[in-house]
Amino acid sequence: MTYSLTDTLLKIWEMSGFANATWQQLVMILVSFVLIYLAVVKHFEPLLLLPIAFGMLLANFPMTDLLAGPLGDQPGGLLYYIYQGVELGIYPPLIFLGIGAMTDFGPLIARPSSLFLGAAAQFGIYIAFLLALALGFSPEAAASIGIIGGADGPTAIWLTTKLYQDLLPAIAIAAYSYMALIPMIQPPIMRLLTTKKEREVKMVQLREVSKAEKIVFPVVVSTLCILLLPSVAPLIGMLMLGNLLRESGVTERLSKTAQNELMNIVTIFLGVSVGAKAVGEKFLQLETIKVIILGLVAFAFSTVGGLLLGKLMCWLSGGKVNPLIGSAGVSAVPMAARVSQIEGQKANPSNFLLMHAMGPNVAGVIGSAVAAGIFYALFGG
Amino acid sequence: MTYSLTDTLLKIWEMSGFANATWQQLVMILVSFVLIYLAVVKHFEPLLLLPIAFGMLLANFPMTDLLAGPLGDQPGGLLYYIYQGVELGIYPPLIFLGIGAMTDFGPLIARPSSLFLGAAAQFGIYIAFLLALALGFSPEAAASIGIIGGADGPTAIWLTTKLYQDLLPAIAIAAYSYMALIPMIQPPIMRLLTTKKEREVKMVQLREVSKAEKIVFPVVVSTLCILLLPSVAPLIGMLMLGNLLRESGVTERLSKTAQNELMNIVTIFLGVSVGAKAVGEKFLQLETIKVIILGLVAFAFSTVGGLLLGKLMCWLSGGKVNPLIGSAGVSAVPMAARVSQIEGQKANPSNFLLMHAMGPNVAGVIGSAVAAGIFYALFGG
Amino acid sequence: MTYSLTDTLLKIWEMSGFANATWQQLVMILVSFVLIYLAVVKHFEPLLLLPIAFGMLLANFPMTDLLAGPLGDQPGGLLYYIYQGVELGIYPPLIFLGIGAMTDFGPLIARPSSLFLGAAAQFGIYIAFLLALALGFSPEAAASIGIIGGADGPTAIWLTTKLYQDLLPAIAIAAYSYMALIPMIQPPIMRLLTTKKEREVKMVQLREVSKAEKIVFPVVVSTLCILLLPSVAPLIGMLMLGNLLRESGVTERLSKTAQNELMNIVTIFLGVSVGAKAVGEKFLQLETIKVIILGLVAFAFSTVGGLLLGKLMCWLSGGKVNPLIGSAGVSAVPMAARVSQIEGQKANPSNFLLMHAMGPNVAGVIGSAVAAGIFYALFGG
Amino acid sequence: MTLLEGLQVLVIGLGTVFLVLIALSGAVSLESRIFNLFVKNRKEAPAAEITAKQEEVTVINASAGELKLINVDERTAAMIMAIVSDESQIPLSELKFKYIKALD
Amino acid sequence: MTLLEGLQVLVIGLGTVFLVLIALSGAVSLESRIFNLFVKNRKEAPAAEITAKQEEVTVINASAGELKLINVDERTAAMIMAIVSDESQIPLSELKFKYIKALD
Amino acid sequence: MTLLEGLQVLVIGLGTVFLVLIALSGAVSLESRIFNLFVKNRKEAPAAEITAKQEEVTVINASAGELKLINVDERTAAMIMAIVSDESQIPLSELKFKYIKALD
Ligand code: NA
Ligand code: NA
Ligand code: NA
Repeated sequence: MTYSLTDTLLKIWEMSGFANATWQQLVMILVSFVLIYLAVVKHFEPLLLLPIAFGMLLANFPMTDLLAGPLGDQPGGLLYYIYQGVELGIYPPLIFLGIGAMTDFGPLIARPSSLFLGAAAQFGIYIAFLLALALGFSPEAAASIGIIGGADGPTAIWLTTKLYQDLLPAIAIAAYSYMALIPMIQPPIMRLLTTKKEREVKMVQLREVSKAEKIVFPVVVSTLCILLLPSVAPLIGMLMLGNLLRESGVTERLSKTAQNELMNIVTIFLGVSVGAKAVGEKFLQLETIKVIILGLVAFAFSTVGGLLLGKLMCWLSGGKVNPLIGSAGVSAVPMAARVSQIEGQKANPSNFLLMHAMGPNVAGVIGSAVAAGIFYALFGG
Repeated sequence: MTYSLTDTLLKIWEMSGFANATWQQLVMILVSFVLIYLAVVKHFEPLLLLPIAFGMLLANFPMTDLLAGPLGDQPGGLLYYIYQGVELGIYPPLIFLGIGAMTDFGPLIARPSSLFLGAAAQFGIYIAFLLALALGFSPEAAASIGIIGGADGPTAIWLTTKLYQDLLPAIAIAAYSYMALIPMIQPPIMRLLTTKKEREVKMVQLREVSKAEKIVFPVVVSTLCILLLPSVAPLIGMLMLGNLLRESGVTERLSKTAQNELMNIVTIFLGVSVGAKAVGEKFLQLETIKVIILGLVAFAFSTVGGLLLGKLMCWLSGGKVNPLIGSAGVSAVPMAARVSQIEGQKANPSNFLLMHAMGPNVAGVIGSAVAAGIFYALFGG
Repeated sequence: MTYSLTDTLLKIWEMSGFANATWQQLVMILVSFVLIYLAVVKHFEPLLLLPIAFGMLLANFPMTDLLAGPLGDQPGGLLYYIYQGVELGIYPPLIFLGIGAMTDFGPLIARPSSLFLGAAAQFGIYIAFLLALALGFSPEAAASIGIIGGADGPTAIWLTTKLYQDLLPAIAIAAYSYMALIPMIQPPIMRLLTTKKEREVKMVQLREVSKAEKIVFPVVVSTLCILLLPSVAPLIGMLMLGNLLRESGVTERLSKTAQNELMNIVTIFLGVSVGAKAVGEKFLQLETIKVIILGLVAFAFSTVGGLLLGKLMCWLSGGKVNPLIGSAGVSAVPMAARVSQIEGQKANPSNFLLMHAMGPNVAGVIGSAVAAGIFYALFGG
Repeated sequence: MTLLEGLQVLVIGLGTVFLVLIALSGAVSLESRIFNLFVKNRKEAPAAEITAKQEEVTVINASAGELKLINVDERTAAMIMAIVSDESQIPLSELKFKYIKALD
Repeated sequence: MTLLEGLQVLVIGLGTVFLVLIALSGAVSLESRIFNLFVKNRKEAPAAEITAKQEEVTVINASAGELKLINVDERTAAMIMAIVSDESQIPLSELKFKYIKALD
Repeated sequence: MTLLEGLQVLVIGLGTVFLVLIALSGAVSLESRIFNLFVKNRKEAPAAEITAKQEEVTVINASAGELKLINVDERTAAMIMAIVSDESQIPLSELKFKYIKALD
């Protein structure tokens, strides 16, 4: 090996990103800049989109070997190891553990019929699935695309990892972006599908929920859901464990760590490594555009599903249910519930729907986890 | 593959827990409910019993594959991965790191003879070991059962993982349950073995311990213990590292993380995955009943051991040592020390034994770790 | 197997550390005591030196198997698993994530010429490299030794793990010790190389840096650095991700976890496992002494490099730059900047160089990461 | 997979989601009803509880207290209790400490 | 393993636990005694320290304080100092803040 | 590797470090200049700020004292010193801060 000046400089240049960048990588770097902009300036779910965008940036610099697996004696790249938590399906359930520890299911317990809305608002999942099939995607890919309509990042990531990893970054980015865009996506649909009179409906106050009910709730939900649909165990199980740690009142320190430090650590790792899968050659495909469009369709039809059942419940209850709370069933907690609140108040300034929308809202988390479990049972393994 | 309605519904039903549950699984689900009840309502060491109970619940839902190892391309189940930290012996030492960072060994340093009581109160370990042998258990199983008498969860889990994993959940549950039951197990034995006069003994105040002594203590203990008994290194080493981080005064941020977030994360993982080992077919055996009974025997005889040496020290010191502090030597920090306090005060309302009992109490942690190290040296590897 | 009393006691003795200690192990235990003393009493970078020293202590107790890899069914030792994060190059980038989240690059952005000083102060790296070559070290070892002059612990550990693991503990200890000794190493050199008049130079106040500039900065730095030098991606990438999480203002919870709990956990693991590599037979070599001497040379010449360019900048700017800020370019944040401040004030009591020295100081972190990347590109893989 | 099959997946999938969530809804309602029964039975419960409380107090009087230590180590707590007892000239057996909590 | 062997394990095991913990007890006692020696040699040390303290105090008097901020950010601390100074009509140069600590 | 080759590594290595950091310096300057363009368009806001800054400058220039900053960034520290000085009407040259320390 000779270390002549020119040779070495040449070697360094030849191994630099400038000499090796493909156009796809350069485009992806620009895309990551746009995502960073959206996360930081437009506040698009920054907690996940910022790490995703940065992961995408890192993964598209040429020659870094960040994603390379181990080779003989040589260990793998940093993002290869961090990605293992995604690959092995570990991070999304841990995020759900934190979400469970952060979620108050009280409004849902006070009005169990919220769960119907949380079911109806999964409608978009299946519409998008069908359209994806029609566009030529495989069933596995179509299911992964459809799950965007669940409006739940960890669920979407979990299912896609199991069924069709190639689409992981596109689906994750679409899911989180549309969650951030809920305040723009939902209101037009809400106004289109409901009458002013419906939107003006005031709902009776929710009853008080006892501590005991809240403690038993996670046990009941996990038992019933997982018995009915075993494939849903990692998601619902961890969600409900987190909720039990929260509500039991005797494990506060575990609950706090689950919803703060553990969740933050996992969020950083999950975001960066999901973003890192958005390597140029795979991401810059027509498929990605399709995914992004189908994702929007999924969100829209999930909103529609929730609203339509809301209208039905309004009618059946003799006008006691405001259909606007139906759209909150898509989950996207708590954004979608806030949208219901805002639209309700626009129709009737003294209307206060937030608490009523929180029921369907948290039901939607369970709903999309169940939908993911069904897809996994049908197409996984 | 056809997706006819009835076929698919049938498939979903056939794969559901309802169609596949064994009676053992159903019993275990009920057992887990009981444990959740004990943890939440009866406050049985909820920080660990609640995760254990929930892990047991999850693991006994049929068809979830949560514990399945990786198979070819297919990654393993969530609890399989989380369990690795138990399997590889990583979690218990990390818990000890946190315990070390939380423990003030001052009372032990002020009265080093506390260590004798911490030794005597391991008596039950060996009695239970002997009885287990007599009941036909292998030496490895008997040692794992005996260590319940150490009244130290992480130590018991660590040793059992090394010697006889089949008994892990039974032993862990017994250890934590009896630790919670210390206020019921110990007082009758204490009153039986001591005279009222002995229980009335007031002890002279402990001397002040300097900061320097506290800093040197973990170094001395780890050096001496690990040189004498190398197998004890992971437990004593981490316990003392945690204590050094605490007492050094220059690594406060590390000490805080060790005793809070790191410990909480590990506690959740440890609990859930230990509980997950309680799969019906293995747990619902006569052996489990035996373990639970032997565990109680172990606790009782450890209490006896500590009390008897306490009485001896009372006699030798001419009545300066209250034998009630002996029972605190079982560890179960700080529950056992509080029991000594309460019993002492019942005999003599102006008696304040808490600080005096803390010495044997923390000595008991070292004592049972040493006992575990001896068992591992004899039967491990 | 017979369990006769004498046989078993003999067995325990034969397996004890007392019966098996080599002189090297005993010496290393003493060395670890000295390091603990330096960390606790002399405050030598205790956050890392204390875990390193304790790891060294643990690893040199005989017969513990703490570092043993898995063998057949038998899992490996605790420190073997904790060490994987070093072996696979995971911990140092995570530490950099935390450092990035803690670092304010404002002073560097306000005066980009600080970066020149951050480059010049890597001079010692190459001097030490050259001397190490002259002393017969291989290029890989020489590069690892040289990087001590970068005055950055994680960078040094990262590069050494990639190039020449045998020297890891010596290099890590030297790096952290000399960082703690910066207030003793630098001042004599500073006074030797600068005139009183130079040291008296007051610098104009730095301009205000906008939030937007601070947000764009990590993106710019990572893009440019990693495109130029892909091998630097794990270090610079994570450093800049941490900084982006900090400055973006929308991911505060991630930034806080990155700089606190995550960093503390990794620091404990990194310290203990790096220290654990200091096993007697390997550490007690002439090479270690050489490393320690060369490390001092590296620090000294890095200081010289920074100061000389500082003098040049002083001269070129017509006396507007105080050359004392050059020595801060070695990094060792924020110690070296404080030394600049103190020396400046000794020369002129109204001189306030701290903010001006922070620019080169943080530039030095980037500078040594780049130097490490170059070494890795030349000798790695 | 044909579109027809896809449609079946839609029907089955959404149907199952509804089934599961309706089942859940039933279970939660049932749970609430059961708890409400208990609450009704315990209409006097508060009263009973108060009695229990008083008994507890008595017990505490005889035993110097069921003491919750929150973020306080026992040494400090013991010291505090001793000091308070000493300062107030009340024997420890007659002092009730509900909890000792560190502000930190 | 026969019960007799088990009994031997009991004797050896408990014996070793005692041996190790008695050794520890000795070591800890020794450690304490060594430290006590130091302390005795330093009987004047406290005095010296006090002198040092007083000098420090003087310095502090002239310099508005050695300030420890515990769980307080600097902005808040500055505000507190300013407020206290203002409220008390004592110039900051004559105020001594030992530490400012957040109760949370 | 011969020493001559080593010398080449020195030249190349240090040269590349300089190249990369000079490039960075250019990029950061460029970035700042672009942002300044934006800022100029938004003129009035900075004006007030600059005034404040200048006071700070004066104050700091007059300041003395050896200051330890522990977990505090220097900018914040400078601000605190300025605020305290300003609020208390004591020139910084007469205020001595021993250290400013943030615990988290
Ligand atoms: Na949903
Ligand atoms: Na014990
Ligand atoms: Na450096």
